[in-house]
Amino acid sequence: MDPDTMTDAGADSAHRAGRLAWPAERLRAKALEIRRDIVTLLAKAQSGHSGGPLSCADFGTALFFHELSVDPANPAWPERDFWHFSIGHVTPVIYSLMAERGYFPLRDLMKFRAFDGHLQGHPSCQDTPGIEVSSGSLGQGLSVCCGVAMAARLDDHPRRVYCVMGDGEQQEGQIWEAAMFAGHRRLDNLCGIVDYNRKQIDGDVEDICGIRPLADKWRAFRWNVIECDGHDLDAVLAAFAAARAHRGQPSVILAHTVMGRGVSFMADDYRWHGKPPKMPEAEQALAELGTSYAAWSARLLAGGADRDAAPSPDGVGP
Amino acid sequence: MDPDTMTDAGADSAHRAGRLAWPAERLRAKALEIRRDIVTLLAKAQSGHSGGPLSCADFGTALFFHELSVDPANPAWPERDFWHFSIGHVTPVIYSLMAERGYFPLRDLMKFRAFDGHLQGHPSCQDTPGIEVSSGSLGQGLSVCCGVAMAARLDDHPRRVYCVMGDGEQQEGQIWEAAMFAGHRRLDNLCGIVDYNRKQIDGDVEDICGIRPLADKWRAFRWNVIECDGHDLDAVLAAFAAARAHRGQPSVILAHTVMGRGVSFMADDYRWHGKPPKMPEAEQALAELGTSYAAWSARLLAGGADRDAAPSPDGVGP
Amino acid sequence: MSAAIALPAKVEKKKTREGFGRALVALGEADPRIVVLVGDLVESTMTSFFAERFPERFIEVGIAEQNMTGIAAGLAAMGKIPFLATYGAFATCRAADQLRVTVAYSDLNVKIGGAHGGISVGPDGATHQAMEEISIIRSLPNMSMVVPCDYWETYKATLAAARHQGPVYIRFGREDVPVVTAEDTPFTLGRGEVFAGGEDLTIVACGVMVYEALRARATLLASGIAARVVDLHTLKPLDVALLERCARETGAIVTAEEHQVNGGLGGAVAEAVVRAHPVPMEFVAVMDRFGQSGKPDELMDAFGLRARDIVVAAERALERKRKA
Amino acid sequence: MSAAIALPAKVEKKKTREGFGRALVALGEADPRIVVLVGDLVESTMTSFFAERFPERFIEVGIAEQNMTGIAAGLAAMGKIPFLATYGAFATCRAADQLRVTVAYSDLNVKIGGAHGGISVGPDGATHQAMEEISIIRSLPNMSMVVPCDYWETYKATLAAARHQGPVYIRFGREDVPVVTAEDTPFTLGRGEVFAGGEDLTIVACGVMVYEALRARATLLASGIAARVVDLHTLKPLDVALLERCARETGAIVTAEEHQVNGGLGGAVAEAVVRAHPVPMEFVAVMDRFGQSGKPDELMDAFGLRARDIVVAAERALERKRKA
Ligand SMILES: Cc1ncc(C[n+]2csc(CCOP(=O)(O)OP(=O)(O)O)c2C)c(N)n1
Ligand SMILES: Cc1ncc(C[n+]2csc(CCOP(=O)(O)OP(=O)(O)O)c2C)c(N)n1
Ligand SMILES: [Mg+2]
Ligand SMILES: [Mg+2]
Repeated sequence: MDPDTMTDAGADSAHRAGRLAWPAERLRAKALEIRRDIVTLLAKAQSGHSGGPLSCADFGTALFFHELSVDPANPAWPERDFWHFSIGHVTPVIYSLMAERGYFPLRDLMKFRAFDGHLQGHPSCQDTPGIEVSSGSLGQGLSVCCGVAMAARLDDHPRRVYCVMGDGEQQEGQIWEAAMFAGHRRLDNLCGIVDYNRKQIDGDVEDICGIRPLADKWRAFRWNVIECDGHDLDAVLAAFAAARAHRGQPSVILAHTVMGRGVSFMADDYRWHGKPPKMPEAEQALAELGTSYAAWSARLLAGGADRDAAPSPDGVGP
Repeated sequence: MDPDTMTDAGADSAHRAGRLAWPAERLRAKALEIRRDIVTLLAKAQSGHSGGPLSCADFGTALFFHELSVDPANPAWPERDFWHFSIGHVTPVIYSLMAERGYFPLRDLMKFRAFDGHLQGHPSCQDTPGIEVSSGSLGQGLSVCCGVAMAARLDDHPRRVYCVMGDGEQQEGQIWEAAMFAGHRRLDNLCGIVDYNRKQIDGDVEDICGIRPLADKWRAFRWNVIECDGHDLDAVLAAFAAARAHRGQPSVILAHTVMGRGVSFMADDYRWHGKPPKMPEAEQALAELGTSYAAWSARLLAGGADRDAAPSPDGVGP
Repeated sequence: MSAAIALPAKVEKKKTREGFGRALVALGEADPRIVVLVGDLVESTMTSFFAERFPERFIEVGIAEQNMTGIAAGLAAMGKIPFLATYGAFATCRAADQLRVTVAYSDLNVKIGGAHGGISVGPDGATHQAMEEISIIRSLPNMSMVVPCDYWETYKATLAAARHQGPVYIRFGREDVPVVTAEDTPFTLGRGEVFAGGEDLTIVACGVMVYEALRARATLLASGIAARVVDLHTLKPLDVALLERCARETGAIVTAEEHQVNGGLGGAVAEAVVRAHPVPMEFVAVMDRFGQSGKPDELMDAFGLRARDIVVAAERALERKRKA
Repeated sequence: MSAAIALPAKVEKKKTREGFGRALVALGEADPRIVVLVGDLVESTMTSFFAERFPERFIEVGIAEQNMTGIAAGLAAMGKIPFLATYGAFATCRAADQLRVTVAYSDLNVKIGGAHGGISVGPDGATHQAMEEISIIRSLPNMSMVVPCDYWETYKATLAAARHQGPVYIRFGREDVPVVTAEDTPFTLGRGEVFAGGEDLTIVACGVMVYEALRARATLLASGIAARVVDLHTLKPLDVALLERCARETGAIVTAEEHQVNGGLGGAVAEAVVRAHPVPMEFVAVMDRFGQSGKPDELMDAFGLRARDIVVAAERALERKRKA
């Protein structure tokens, strides 16, 4: 990878630090763009996951464009919040969020999973600036986030830590090891988000190995549980605010979502967990999302970082 | 190992099948002998765990001498119930229960952990007749028991499956994978027993990584939870009966116990988790238990199987 | 004894994992003890055939590989013959302790199908490209391990695994790979097969690299070099006698595997060779680095896992043999 | 360059894990980034010294090795230098996937102390006698691995691990073992040390087997055989140059390790030797079987891990060297 490519975003935009704190309305518009990115990059790569990325798109946008304090031009900014997707397979939404937020140029999205790109099928911190820890084997991320939260506590640092998990992923025992640890240590700088889309590779989560009652589980592991509609951005913002305000326990947001949300023929269908749309399907999806492959891939290839994302200099909002 | 040694018990006793269903009073007397065995074999080996075996002694006796349908002379008896200690380190109580029940001669207990014995430090199914699956790495046993329970279901077999776990062991994520699976599959032929002695190697479970509220956890994983005083044999028998009667869910018995129970200077002290009593300590312990090392080791070395254990031929009690 | 395998004129390609999936159905029909478990990867592991045919003996465990391994052990303890399937990375690494203590130490009759072995997995990238299975499984006593080279060999390895008493690991890849063996090519668990004769050096390969080895042999033959090609499908137990014979008779060995170089096929062969008859060896393997995303072909090229890489290694080995 | 190590007249014995525990305290004093994690095994891993001295930088995780490994990764991602400790069986097998994906693939600065390596663990038996760590860790890219031979070497390896950027695994045993090195014996991560000269053959050993190798050398010397003894404390990266030199100069190699024979020290050396300069090798190791309960001495005898076993292997290797 050419390190110069990586810092384009920083080069042509003001130094961006801190939280954007965008209002819900603006987030909605951005989430639509994220969905267009996802479909476009998947159609280009002809490989990768559609369903989970689309269910994460709304709360993911809220996370990146409202909640997180980060500096995409300087991913190692010491004051940053820490975010991590334990579900590494949702790279389409992760990379879209990162590019739209300014971690790297939008055009890089068109090299998703390509041999000559830097966007691996699953997140790799050795390849992509801004990814801090690699993932792709399910169930490991919450432990990593516990470690980051412990480091913040050791350093008396105000960093907040966000961990996105899947609902199928809740079947991995390591999640419950980490949950027990975080509950025991009262890591209130830690916030989990479950993409509760009720689907996994082989079908319905409740058919395969039911995780219900999920809220009771987290409560029994001593977490503060917040449930919300993961596509309702007002609700998501309220959930983040509630998590931030809660003291003495880690919080988990059970974000009720729909797999494949935003594309009619993908919605709520587990068969879209792990495959990309073929080109005609992508065209239909992009039409539903108000654009076309030609138009949107041109936007991406045009490349630069998204100027809208520039915060006011004090880093607390647009 | 000489296979002949292994079948002594069978040779000099009637073919024993089925449940003993001893009453509580008789179990109390046997539990005292189990404790004497434990202290004696540990003193002889000068290696091994004292605390957990003593906390398991009472419910363990109820399990082996009341609840389980087994045929120690024929460990592979197709009609048997399946029992498994996921906490492999409590071999002193496992082997005592086995020997007293007739799986192998009592004298073998005096070769605990010895190079020329068949009683490994942790249970080994390749070495000890009656051990069905090896253990010693914590957290793995409940999964094994799920497999056994599934096999029974596939075969429409009335076998019941009992899995003894530790409370510190509840920190292992694999336990919760298995718990989720069993709850999902409604494995009501499965009964877990947690030796809830509130201690693990490094101290109090609640200090190290708290597992409370444990009953809520199991309930949230869709199990029927039964709590009892794990040293009160009437209560333990009632718990087993309740578990047997419960339909549509697996049951877990949270057996509240005291680590090291029965020996004054070991009781409730985590430092006795993993060490054997030195000889003077063993003498004191055995005095408290109403015998002496000389007397009890002589009983063990005298060797044969325990004749009291012979059930009536119909296998439903003495 | 061994069937000579010629490079097929027209290459038919098929997935090795399909051989696994088909064999499971055949096994299921013949033996009611066969049970199949999967960790939320029915299609990828091609256990779907079995699932459709024998839904009552198919257990979907969900995303919990440790638990799946333990459940399989429990089933085996009760006389079932469980085959579990997931990606190789998770079958080995995620459940290594369960394999060690519950399965291998207990010597239970558990069969493990590890899918997506090797870098040819392609765009999913490093986390999903299993390349440590041989090192891990070989280190566990009581385990057997097969890395079949094509559809038919996988099919036969799966049947053989069911016949064998004890734990067996079978590794298969993701992509279509050339079918080099036929339905009646001999297969015996624990024995390597000489697929093509030659006295100048031996190429010992497993998995998809067997086809590359046969291609390399053709190239070498054109420059007058006669390479013997051994399909060493069974990594454990190792066919030490065959390896010794090859070392003695050809005096140089090249190993070829889609696996980490440390402790893989090359390592296994090296251990045998230095004990029996030391000869120069060269290794074609993944050189102690993680994989990455890309098309399978791009990756096989970039990571040096092609017939031409075997040819270069063979020339180096021959050069060393001459000098020695 | 290498210090000559003589067999001590009076053998002082000390636990290698004590070297780990002491070094952690020294590191903790010098560097506030050092954090220590343990999985309910404070005394066994001798992290108790650190826990007492720096309770605020000591994290008791409980019985959850996967989680502990992930937490260490998170700490490392934030610039801490975490050392985690548990038994080697669980540090490797129970957390292999976490080591692979979260630690090694991310190349995070996590240090792993694996206690109770080898059969000399004694009465606890097979499950607690870790004997697969070398095979597993060597297969993971980016990892470094040290198997120190005594107290001082463990101490130095622990300091060196902290200085090295990237994941490092250190293996130590349970028992007191002879102290053969001194405080000032050179130690460089990645380099083997020639502890004793000789031209007839080389004994390459690690861990407690270094002492046995020195004893074997003395026995061999009495029959006029000059064996070189190499302390190959670092298994990864491997000191290939030194091994090549030994192969060339002595023409025969015996490896000695308290580890499974498949993919261990012997395997690593064999891989290097067949690539550089093939010579006859003999392996003193655990022959692909699980351990068992017994006294450490009984087990070392029964499993053939004694100086006398090295002597026999050396004689076999010499015989083969002569015939070759
Ligand atoms: C340890 C592990 N096991 C299996 C997989 C294969 N896998 C990738 S995604 C997935 C399903 C995840 O389900 P969920 O968390 O609900 O995500 P969603 O399908 O909703 O995107 C599986 C089984 C994996 N990546 N890691
Ligand atoms: C996977 C694993 N990690 C660590 C150990 C070491 N170990 C043996 S017993 C034990 C404590 C178990 O605590 P608990 O379940 O409460 O049993 P108790 O101490 O009450 O007997 C530990 C950590 C182990 N055997 N397996
Ligand atoms: Mg889902
Ligand atoms: Mg306890």
